[in-house]
Amino acid sequence: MAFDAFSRRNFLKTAAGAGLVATIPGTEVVAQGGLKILKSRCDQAIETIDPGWRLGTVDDNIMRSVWQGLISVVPGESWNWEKQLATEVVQETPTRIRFEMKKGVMWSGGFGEITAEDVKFSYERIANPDNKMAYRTDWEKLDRVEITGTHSGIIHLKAPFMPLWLSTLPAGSGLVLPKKAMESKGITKITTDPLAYSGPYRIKTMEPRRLIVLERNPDWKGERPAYDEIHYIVVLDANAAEIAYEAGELDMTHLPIASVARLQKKMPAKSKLVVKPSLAYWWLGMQMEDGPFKDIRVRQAVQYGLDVDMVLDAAFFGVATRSTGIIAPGLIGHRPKNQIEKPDVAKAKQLLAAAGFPNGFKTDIGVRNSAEFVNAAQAVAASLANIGIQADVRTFDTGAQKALAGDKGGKWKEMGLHIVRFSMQPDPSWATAWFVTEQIGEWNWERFSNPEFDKLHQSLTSELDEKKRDEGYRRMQDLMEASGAYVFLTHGVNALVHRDTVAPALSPDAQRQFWNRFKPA
Amino acid sequence: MGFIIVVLLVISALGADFLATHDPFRMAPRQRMLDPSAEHWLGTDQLGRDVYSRVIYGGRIALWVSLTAVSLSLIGGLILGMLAGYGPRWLDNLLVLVFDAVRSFPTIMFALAMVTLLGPSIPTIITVIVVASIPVYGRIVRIQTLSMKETEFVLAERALGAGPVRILFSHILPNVIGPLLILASMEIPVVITIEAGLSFLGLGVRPPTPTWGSILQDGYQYIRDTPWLVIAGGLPLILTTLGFTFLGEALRDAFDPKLNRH
Amino acid sequence: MEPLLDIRDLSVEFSTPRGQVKALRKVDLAVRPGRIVGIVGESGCGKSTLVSAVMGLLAGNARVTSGSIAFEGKELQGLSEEAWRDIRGRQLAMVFQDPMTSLNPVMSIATQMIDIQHRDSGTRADKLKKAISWLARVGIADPEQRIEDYPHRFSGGMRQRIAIAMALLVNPSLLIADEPTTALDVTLEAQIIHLIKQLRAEFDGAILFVSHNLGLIAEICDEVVVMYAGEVVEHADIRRLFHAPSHPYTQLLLTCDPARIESEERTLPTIGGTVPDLARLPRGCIFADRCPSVFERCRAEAPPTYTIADGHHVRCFLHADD
Amino acid sequence: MTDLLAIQGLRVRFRTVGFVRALIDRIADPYIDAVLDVSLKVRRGETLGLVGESGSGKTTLARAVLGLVPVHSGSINVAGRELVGLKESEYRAVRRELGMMFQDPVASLSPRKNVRNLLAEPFHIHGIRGVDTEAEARRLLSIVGLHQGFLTAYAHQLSGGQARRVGVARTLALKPKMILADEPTAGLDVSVQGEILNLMNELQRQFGLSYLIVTHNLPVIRHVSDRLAIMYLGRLVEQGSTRSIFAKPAHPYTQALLAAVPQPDPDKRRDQLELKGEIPSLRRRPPGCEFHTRCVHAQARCRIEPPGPIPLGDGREVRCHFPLV
Repeated sequence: MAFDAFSRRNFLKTAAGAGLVATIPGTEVVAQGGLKILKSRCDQAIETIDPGWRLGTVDDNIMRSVWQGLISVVPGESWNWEKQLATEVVQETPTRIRFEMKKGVMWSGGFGEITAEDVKFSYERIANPDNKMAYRTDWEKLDRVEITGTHSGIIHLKAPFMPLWLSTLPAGSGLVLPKKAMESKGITKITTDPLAYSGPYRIKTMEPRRLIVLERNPDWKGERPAYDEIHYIVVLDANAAEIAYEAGELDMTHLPIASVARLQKKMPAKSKLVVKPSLAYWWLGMQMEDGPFKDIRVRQAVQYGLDVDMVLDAAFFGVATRSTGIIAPGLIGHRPKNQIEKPDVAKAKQLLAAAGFPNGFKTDIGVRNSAEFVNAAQAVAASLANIGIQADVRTFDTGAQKALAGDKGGKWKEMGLHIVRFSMQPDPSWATAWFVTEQIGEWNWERFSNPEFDKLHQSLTSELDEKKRDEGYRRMQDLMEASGAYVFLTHGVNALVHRDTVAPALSPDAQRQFWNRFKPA
Repeated sequence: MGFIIVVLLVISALGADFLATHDPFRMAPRQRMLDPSAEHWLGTDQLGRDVYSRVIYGGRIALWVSLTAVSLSLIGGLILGMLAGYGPRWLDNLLVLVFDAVRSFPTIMFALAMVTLLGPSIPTIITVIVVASIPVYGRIVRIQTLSMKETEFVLAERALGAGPVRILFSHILPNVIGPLLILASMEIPVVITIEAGLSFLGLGVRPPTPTWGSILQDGYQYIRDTPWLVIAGGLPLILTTLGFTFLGEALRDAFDPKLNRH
Repeated sequence: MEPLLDIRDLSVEFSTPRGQVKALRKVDLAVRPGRIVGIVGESGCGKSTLVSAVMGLLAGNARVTSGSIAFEGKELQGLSEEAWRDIRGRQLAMVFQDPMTSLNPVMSIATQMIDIQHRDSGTRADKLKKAISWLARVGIADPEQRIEDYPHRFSGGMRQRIAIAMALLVNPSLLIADEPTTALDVTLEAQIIHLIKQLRAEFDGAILFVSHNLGLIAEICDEVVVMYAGEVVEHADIRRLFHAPSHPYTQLLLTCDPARIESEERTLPTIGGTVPDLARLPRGCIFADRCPSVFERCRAEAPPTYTIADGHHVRCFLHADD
Repeated sequence: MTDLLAIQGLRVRFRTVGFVRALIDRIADPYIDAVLDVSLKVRRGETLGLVGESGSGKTTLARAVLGLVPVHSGSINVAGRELVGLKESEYRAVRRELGMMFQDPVASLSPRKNVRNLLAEPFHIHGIRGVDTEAEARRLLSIVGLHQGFLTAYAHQLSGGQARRVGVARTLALKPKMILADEPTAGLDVSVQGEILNLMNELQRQFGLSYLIVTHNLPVIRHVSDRLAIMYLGRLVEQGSTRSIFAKPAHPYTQALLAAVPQPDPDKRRDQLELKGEIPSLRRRPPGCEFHTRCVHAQARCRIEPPGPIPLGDGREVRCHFPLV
């Protein structure tokens, strides 16, 4: 994957240059036989499209269609960004980013022009720790946004913050919200009504558990989208989605890994399969504060005892390869290899015996209630049975698992093992953020706490030297592995199938959809 | 017919260790989703496990869960129902209120709540089913007891000096137990289905323990890859339901005093 | 006069696990217009089966093996269900033992009484008026108001009055009253009997009055049919039956009735023995085993019906001429 | 002869609506009096007939004696022992001495027990050991005139008369001093009626039993009872010897009851109706004499003043301002 160009130098270069693509006027796509409609599958119900509270890619897809940011990720093979509301974004110093905005871009609904006020409002609300937003880390280094003119301003950082260019400004947390609309309606948290539009589409129908229909925003001045309407149809079940696709109810859908193997053998007619390495990461985690896994020898026994290849083969049908950490290949901080590369059952048994468990023990392995996870858990359980650890699979809804693992009252002790997948933005700090001490009781389910790790996480976000960042993040993953609490499994793949009459515009990991750039093929 | 199916089910459950051809837990990822063959009679699942062996072991779970749950709820329903029907008025009111409260809760919602609270496991399922079905039995027993309580023969027994325990166990119980056993045999497949349903939803017996519900769930998940999993998980469920329903009907005929009057 | 209901040689059998139960055997019964004919007999004598046969409501396991039932000169057997309904709703009406079972508990009296006239032309108001007038005639006070009530608002006696009103509403030519007072107290029974007698003046149809109570039969019937174990053993004018009973069973039945015993004797007369099993009939007379006057012939052959006076028929060899 | 059963001022009340319902509907008195101010006596070896229409409280009275319904006030004395206020457990001993025959002969036998078990049960209930229950069962059957083959029969296989006999046998098992019989001939054919009544008479002679027979069947009670007690709306309106009451009823209600019995003689048809209207609801007891709403002799006084029991001599008593004798 062409990711090598993704360096700081390139960023600065791009930032200084003009955002060419955005300014090219669009060629008209003539609607044939009425409206041109794109039907895509939405794999979960929409709960909120607030950038500070977004839950996943699906909300992200909608958000980026109804609003604009200063800059935005560009669909394609490599991680690049382009200017949207901005005419100029310049990193003048490591802590000072100056921006100029287009003039005359209006909010829908009579809320006036989009100004630097909106930018200030949108970024500072996420950064404000009092608001306790889920994505506050995206803006944790923000000092303030200084307004220097109606359409210009300066983003002041407390410290240099490299993820800004990769996972904050061009992503959801960089979107600009309608300040006036929100304030006039007294709304501090957006649910499913954008209040005012600035993006290429606006919401025609919003039935969060069934269907979201986007139609053209008549005020949109940019390139005219090829599709008149986007139907984002909620189909939770992957099988149902595949059937819907085959029946013509969907033009595209993401696929579970099991289907990739099958589709690779036999494609449906007039379809194309897209399989891209995912940025996400899967791992087997051990809760290291209580129970048998308190003993590092037990954790190491698992690290040695687990046959990861077998697990991957079973759960991912041989489609995914083993990962070396939590940072995917191509990103800064990717580790070339694991410390423990091959399973060693004898050593694992020896470690267990030394820890006082010559006959093994019983524990629970918690996973999300979906086929891939349950298969992985069963495979892990089968593999661990070889060293005498008897792991019962417990399945959860996503929320329930976090509630248990993050329980303040000590319920987390119930769970010894868990298999988790975290999604990822293209900056390494996005992966490490969840494993700092502060995250214990939140997302750090292993309850891993390492001062060096915490310090590195803090300092590396401000580190300008790319090489130092690279080394630092590798070190952090070494620390994780050395703690014994982690067995890195895979990054998985993102797969989707689409009609050959559609030319999709996707993020490099094929995760995000850029609907206004989709074209009929 | 029903009896034969039930007997076969019991035999297969008891003799699972001999009847199974493979270790139901043993994975062979490379051998995944094979069609039925001489080696794997019902093929293999997505993890390469032998489906036939899993179905056999699944029957054991199904039977164990359903028999335990049904007998516990039967006993509970019997005791509570007789208490409500024969005990003091306030106790009756209270128990009916509790019965109604429990019944007004959809079983699946109730199961979800309980599973969230206790975590998915066989005892949890049994608890859920028992709590959810005690009112079913309890209400029947209560109604029967209430109507029996006013019958002349109960009054006659009281007039002879019989105490409540004697009346309940010696006179009311024999009249209540018949319909109750019929109901119970009809409930067994319902319970098996609930267990399968919960397992299907991932709230039942924990993987990798084989149950028909989880086999069905796997089958559903990979129905586009192989139809055999759904057939293997669904067929025993259908047969068992049929078997117990027929058995229940046979029992009903046997218990019906109108049919064996002379 | 032509009989309104003419039953000839009627035999009915029930199929049961024990075999064929011969519930009715060679029953002859004629009801002439305007007459009240009583049917009396003990449990199991076939009263109910006979009534069911006349109403066309025999149970599924019953079969008519011989005979005919003619009503207004028309054979009832073999009628379509449609034709049966027409006859039941218009010419034949019935009052049952328990008025609660014959009234629909979830419909108001008005609805039920209007509904029963569905075959008549006329407006709803007319039908309601007719219903109210009938309620008044059977002695329901404030019929205009009470007609809107539901059955449970009435006492047992009132319900039976309503049931009678409903039966007579369609002006049937034959009313069958099947133990209409058994569920009632003696004072209410007297009232209902009184009512039936009163209504008789206005109602020109015939009544078939089924009862086990000889007192009631004596009270209102013109003639009586005595049944025993599925057979009509005696049929006579009311006075002849009570003053000159000619079948030994009738005689014993009358002797046993405590209401007829004037002496203060504590020991009451009884009829020894039990009713024969209708699935295993004896060869001879059905009453032979219990009969005090039994003789040889009775055990050898079944007696035919002898007519001993005008309208007085007895099935007993004691009256044989030969 | 001494009194075996003496009832004084007995009152039995039933709650008609629940507590909450009574509050909501503002029913000040949610009770009805099923039995009100009843005093009567049954002597040893005597038969008392308790006569009334349904709802008159006669069955309730019999059940109250057996402690099957709670007594509100008054006294029930059996062989010198006060029963009111006894605990359920203490009542069990009393029930050895008082047998009860219920209205429906078949339904009063436990349906899933055969006659052998039914007959042995009284001994088990009272924990009587050392009795050969099998022999007892056979003996009891022969007393009531049933052959031994019935030992294995179930209630539903018995005819009404046979079931009645088994019921009698059961009550006899514990050698009671008194039998309370609720409509002992209801539902039986005329011929069988006689057999049962004869049997009861015979047993009375043999064992010196007392009977309290509850019935609405006047022709029957005339032949079996020594004395009669007539109930109306829970109250005794008349009592006295059977012969004198049948000869000349003192209370208009008694008279009406007797007149209501149809005579099995076509020459004695009645054209007049003695008693009009229906028995009033217990919830709305008429003031004054409770019978005045239906009484052909009622006068102004009857509507206001409740009549007290007036002794007429020879043990006769009537509750009427204007007795007919």
